[in-house]
Amino acid sequence: MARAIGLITTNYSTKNPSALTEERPVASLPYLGRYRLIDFPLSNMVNAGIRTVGVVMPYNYRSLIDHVGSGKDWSLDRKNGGLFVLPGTAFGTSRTGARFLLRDIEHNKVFLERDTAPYVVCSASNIVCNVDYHALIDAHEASGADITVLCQSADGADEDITKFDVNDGRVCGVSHGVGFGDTAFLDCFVISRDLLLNLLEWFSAVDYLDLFEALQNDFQRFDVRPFMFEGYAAGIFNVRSYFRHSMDLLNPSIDDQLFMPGRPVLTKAHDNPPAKYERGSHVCNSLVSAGCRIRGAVSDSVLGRGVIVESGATVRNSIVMQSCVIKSGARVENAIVDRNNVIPARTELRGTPEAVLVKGKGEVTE
Amino acid sequence: MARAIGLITTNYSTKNPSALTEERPVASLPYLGRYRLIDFPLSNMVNAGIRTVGVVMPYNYRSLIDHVGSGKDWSLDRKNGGLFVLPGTAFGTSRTGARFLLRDIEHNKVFLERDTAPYVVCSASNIVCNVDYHALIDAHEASGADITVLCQSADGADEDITKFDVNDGRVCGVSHGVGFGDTAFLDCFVISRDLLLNLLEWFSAVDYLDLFEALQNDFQRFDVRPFMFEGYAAGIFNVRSYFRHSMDLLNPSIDDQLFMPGRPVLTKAHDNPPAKYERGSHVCNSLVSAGCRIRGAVSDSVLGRGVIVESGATVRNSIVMQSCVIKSGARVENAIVDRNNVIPARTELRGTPEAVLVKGKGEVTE
Amino acid sequence: MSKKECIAMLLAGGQGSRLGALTRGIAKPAVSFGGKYRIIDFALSNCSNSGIGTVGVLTQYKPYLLHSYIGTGEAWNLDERGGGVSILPPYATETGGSWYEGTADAVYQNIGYIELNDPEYVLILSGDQLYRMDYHKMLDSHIAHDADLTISVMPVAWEEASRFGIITKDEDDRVLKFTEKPTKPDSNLASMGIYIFKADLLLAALKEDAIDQQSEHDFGKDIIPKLLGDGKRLYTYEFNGFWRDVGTIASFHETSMSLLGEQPEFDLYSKDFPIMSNASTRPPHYVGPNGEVTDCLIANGSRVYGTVKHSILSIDSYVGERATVEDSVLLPGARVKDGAHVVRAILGENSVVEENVNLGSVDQTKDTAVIGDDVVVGKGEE
Amino acid sequence: MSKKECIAMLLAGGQGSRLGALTRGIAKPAVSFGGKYRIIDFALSNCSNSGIGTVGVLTQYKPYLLHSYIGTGEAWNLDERGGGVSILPPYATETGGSWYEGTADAVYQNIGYIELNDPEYVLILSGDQLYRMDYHKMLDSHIAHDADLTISVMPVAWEEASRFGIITKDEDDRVLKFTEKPTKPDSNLASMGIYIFKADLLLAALKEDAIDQQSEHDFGKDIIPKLLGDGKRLYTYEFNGFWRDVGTIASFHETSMSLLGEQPEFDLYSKDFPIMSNASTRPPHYVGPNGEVTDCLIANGSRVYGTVKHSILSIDSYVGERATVEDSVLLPGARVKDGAHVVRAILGENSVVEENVNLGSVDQTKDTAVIGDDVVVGKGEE
Repeated sequence: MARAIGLITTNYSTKNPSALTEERPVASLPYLGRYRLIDFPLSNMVNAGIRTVGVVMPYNYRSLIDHVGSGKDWSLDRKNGGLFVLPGTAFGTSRTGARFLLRDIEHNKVFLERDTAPYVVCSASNIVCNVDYHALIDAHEASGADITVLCQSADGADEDITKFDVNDGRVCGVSHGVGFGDTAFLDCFVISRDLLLNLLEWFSAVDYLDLFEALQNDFQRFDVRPFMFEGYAAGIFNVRSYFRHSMDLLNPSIDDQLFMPGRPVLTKAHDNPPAKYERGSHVCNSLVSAGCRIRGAVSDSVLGRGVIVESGATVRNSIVMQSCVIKSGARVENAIVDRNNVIPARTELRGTPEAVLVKGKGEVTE
Repeated sequence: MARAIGLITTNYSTKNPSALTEERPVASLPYLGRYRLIDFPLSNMVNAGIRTVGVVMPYNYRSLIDHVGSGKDWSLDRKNGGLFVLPGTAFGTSRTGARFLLRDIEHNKVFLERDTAPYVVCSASNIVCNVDYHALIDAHEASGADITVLCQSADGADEDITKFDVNDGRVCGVSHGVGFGDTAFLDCFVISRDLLLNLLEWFSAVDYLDLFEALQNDFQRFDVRPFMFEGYAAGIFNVRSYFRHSMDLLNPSIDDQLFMPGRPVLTKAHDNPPAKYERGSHVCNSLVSAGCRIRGAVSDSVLGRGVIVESGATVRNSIVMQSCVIKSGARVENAIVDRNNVIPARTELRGTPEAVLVKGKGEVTE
Repeated sequence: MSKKECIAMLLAGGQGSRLGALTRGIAKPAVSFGGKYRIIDFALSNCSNSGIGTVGVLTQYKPYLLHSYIGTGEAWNLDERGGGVSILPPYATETGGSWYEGTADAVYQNIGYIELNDPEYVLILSGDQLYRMDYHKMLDSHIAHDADLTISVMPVAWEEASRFGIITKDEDDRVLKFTEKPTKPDSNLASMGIYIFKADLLLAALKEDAIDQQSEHDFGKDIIPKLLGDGKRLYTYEFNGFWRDVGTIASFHETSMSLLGEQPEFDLYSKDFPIMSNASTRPPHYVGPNGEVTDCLIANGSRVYGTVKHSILSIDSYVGERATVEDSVLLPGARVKDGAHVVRAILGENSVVEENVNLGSVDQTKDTAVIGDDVVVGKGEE
Repeated sequence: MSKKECIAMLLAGGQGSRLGALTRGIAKPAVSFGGKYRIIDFALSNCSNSGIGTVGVLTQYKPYLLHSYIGTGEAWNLDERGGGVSILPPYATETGGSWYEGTADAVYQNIGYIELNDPEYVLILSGDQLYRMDYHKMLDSHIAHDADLTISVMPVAWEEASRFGIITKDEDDRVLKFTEKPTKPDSNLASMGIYIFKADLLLAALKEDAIDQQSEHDFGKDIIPKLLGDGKRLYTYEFNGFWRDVGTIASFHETSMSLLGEQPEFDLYSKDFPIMSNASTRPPHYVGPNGEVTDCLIANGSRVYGTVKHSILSIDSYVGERATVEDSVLLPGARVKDGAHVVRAILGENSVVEENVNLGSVDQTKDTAVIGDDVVVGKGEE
């Protein structure tokens, strides 16, 4: 009945780990106050009518499973289909580049075998975008390609993004790192379920490779075509790109490309009241999440759920995550403050715009 | 608000592994046609109004998470609380006796810390019984004990069951193996949440031990009391006890002790039609699950969901699990046939009542 | 099918008075059927299996059991955010409330629900029929014909035709004539009461019908003849599978029995198009040492110590030692005690046939025996 | 509390006609409040936080939004198997259907639902009041008094007393006298319309009331005086927190404003007793470079480019550049365009105030301005 099932991979480590990714996979990194990165591929799938989604789990799966839970918030707590938690292989954690590790997919082959949908949409979880997968699948069907890869013309150099060489509409090579104007892979593709199962068999001897590494010498044999996406897409690979792409969203016209009426970004629901601004607060050019209480000054920043900014406190050009308290007179500038931190009164936490300071998770106090 | 939260452990290996437990933890062993062992502690908790349950996962968590899924079938897919998947430690898999490994609980301390309920009901998942945990908690509250352990007077020798020495209503010692009339531990206890957290701290140096091993020399210090359960309880530790306690249920008066109106045993829902008996079938003293189609002869047996017994086939004194097909003229006797097996026409699969034959899982064919 | 391409309006308000004792406490679509199902399972499963994720269920008569049974719709995979099953009972507005007067009126009163969902097509269904149909195929046919209204039809025996709404069509399947219960039918194609409308046309037709003082506000009697008269594009979609309206005790019994046998007309075991239900959690059923079961359907939770032939035992049925049950349907929780004999009977939910009682008759000229829900039949009351 | 010790019957049928434009399309309990809530959230959260897991919601007036908003009850943790929220609209029986005529009649018509759940106690609630109450404590008091009926009361200002049902009690809290809207009150204890009954007594009283031709079938006017006259054990349970019936535009505005300030009377931020809601998934709100916000509540999805003071901006509100909003409530989706000025106003859902329009007046003697849902206010229409 359904046209496609979904497969999301999360079982790989970041090349440049930071305090933010010490205890969590990139997929469960908080983003824009109330989201986690996995919300984007998951919502894209659900918005395209995909009702069976497998998530390949990382070794440290706690934060991820805490977040996706029963799948209820994505309407994926279903009697048939729904969200499938797929154990990742231990091997995945040691690979940094491989977003579609063959061994991880092979290990969960039964998930693919059990279904009857013709296509599989596969996505990693560190590229933020709101894409109509219907259009991707339509293009795949229309072209008759073996694999259709979601791509974008690179708007600058990025060594962490996969580049496809394209000749006459077909992919003829793959390598790491893009420059301006290159065909950048958005770590998402569609393939027929049967072909994916066949590929797993053919490549079983090299299952320690990423699917596209394995395909490297087979682009003559397999018709791989790019599908160019024009909207906003942000790859999150390190603290620098995390910060930059969070701040992107202080531009409402970029917000409009991520958050649109017909394709909502779904996430875990919480019962936070609206944000409360007390007399004397001063807030500008900022995104403020539900449950915040603000008496101080906030500018050019993103505040997570339930952040308290006391009177006389200042937050500038920073990301402050869920449940932090910025005490009276404290100053946070050019910083990323992970959850549950209390910044004591009259203290300062300052990085520079070039070298943003990162403060790791605080202790749970509630 | 809630009086207790629940904690279920599954992260330990069986002392006598068999084909049945090769790919799955004991907690997800199919039982009585449509259940898995974890259904019993999970249902006991839900029936006692417990709405927050953590399940410590084993290393090979696939079958378990496939079964419990979103927790929906136990009304545990909740906005607040609900089912929490707690990663077990790698260490747990190497321990066979330790049902309440301190390290596993310590590793998931935050689950205990986040809640506000006064008590925690802990249960392992290899003892089948339908217990009113309300009564257990009431007894715990009334006696003022530090820990109340669910026990039963042993009806015979069993080397796998934990024995408590009891003096004047208080536990004064613990050891492995029970004889007739001993106080046998049903691997379930209630404790205050605060005390459990304190114990984790005190015993942090010996966290490779089971909680009760660690308590061994502290029964003077801690008031541990047994709560005697009078109903049916079946410990599943090996093929022998698995077979025996499955066959117990061919006695309807024992069924009545496991399945009662007010305390249903909840399990994953499936859309199997009623069992169909064709002309010529002959079935006696057997439990038959939904979706079975029977043309042959079945006696003294338990059939799982969707088993097909063709005409002229015979099943005697056996357990046949989900989706098996017993082909025309085949004969199955004194055997346990795991899921998805096809027993070819006119073949035999025979053990003896003393040495039951076990046939491991077949290939998924659907 | 995009999410709101087509929504379904499922008419489940009927009392089903011809089912007598079986509908004393519950609406007809909530009546138990086939061992573990309720009648409405079939329509809801069809919607789910056809990819129609938004279903309005129009209820009116004694709805508690139906409401709690349907619940969130999760049992049929119909619990989508922004879609799923909505129960649509009568409601009040500033000018007061009114009860549903006919099938068209029921839908008319819920125009607000249709507008809220803003579909292109609306599928009108009845909640009390047993069949398996892929509505998506019917929709494809509707779209291919660019039809205003597509009516699902099936050929019936000529001698039965005067009981139905009969359609005469041309070779392109366009409806030429529609006659409710014709005395002299000129076709044997019967309307199944399953319609797909263009949504805007339906809304216009309902609004027009609502102010028509002469109208009985019924799809078959009023809406269809009117549209046909207006020259709208009405097409048929022919269905050739199993289809039953279990509107009477006799048809309920006969249809139940048709599930039995080697090659039943209606196959409950099809995996491609499963019939889903909101089943209670009960253990596998038990057949005792002296039990004898042949040519039966037996649901979970049942216990059989006696002899059961050519019968359906629903969830939690009980047949005692030396008891016999033949050609009968035991609804959930029905109990036939030791030594009792039941033949050609329907036993209501939680009814009891006391020890050694004889109930029913093999005589086919007599009516099927029916025992209402919760009724106890003792000695001397047979 | 065991699961079915106590169930709640929540009266949510009211049209709320005194809320004028705000209830044109929806029932009063569905009206948006406090930025992200709807009025019924408060009663449902109270039930959930009090451990009452079975709630029947009696609806009647324009129920679509209310039904879809309540959904499965999961937003309030009220989606238990065998319990949870049940929507109870009017329904028909063999003898036809009838609409709810008074509060008591509404419950009377759903006696079947109460009997189905078979509780010891029944809590009667109204779906249009704002307060935070642990009903379990009220139940404890009810049980401790071995009361037949416990009425929740609160002291009101003496000059207000004649607007309420006023209770005179003895020192043991037993009710001596109950007078609906007395001209000369001899007590200032007002009934809050929250009752706990012994279930069997309630059922008997409702059945007796139903056949009483003189009765208006109202709890306050009929049931309570009758029980008091019959010498039943009626007790009071005193509540001293924040409680409001937002029945009029003035009280809706005033109560909204009371959520603001340093120490508001009603604290939305209490973690022990959270107010839950079925919120839509929207991103954090954005305050633009020239935005100025002080003394406000702002919900997700909003965008503020202008100045907002002492106001509530609900989900997806918009305030344009150079626009000002003061002492106002913007309901979900309301838009105040560039350069517009809004003061002392309530803007309905998805309403629009066009550029440079001035709306409302600071003059307290004038009524609060109200713009209905979806209404666009252009230049010259202020």
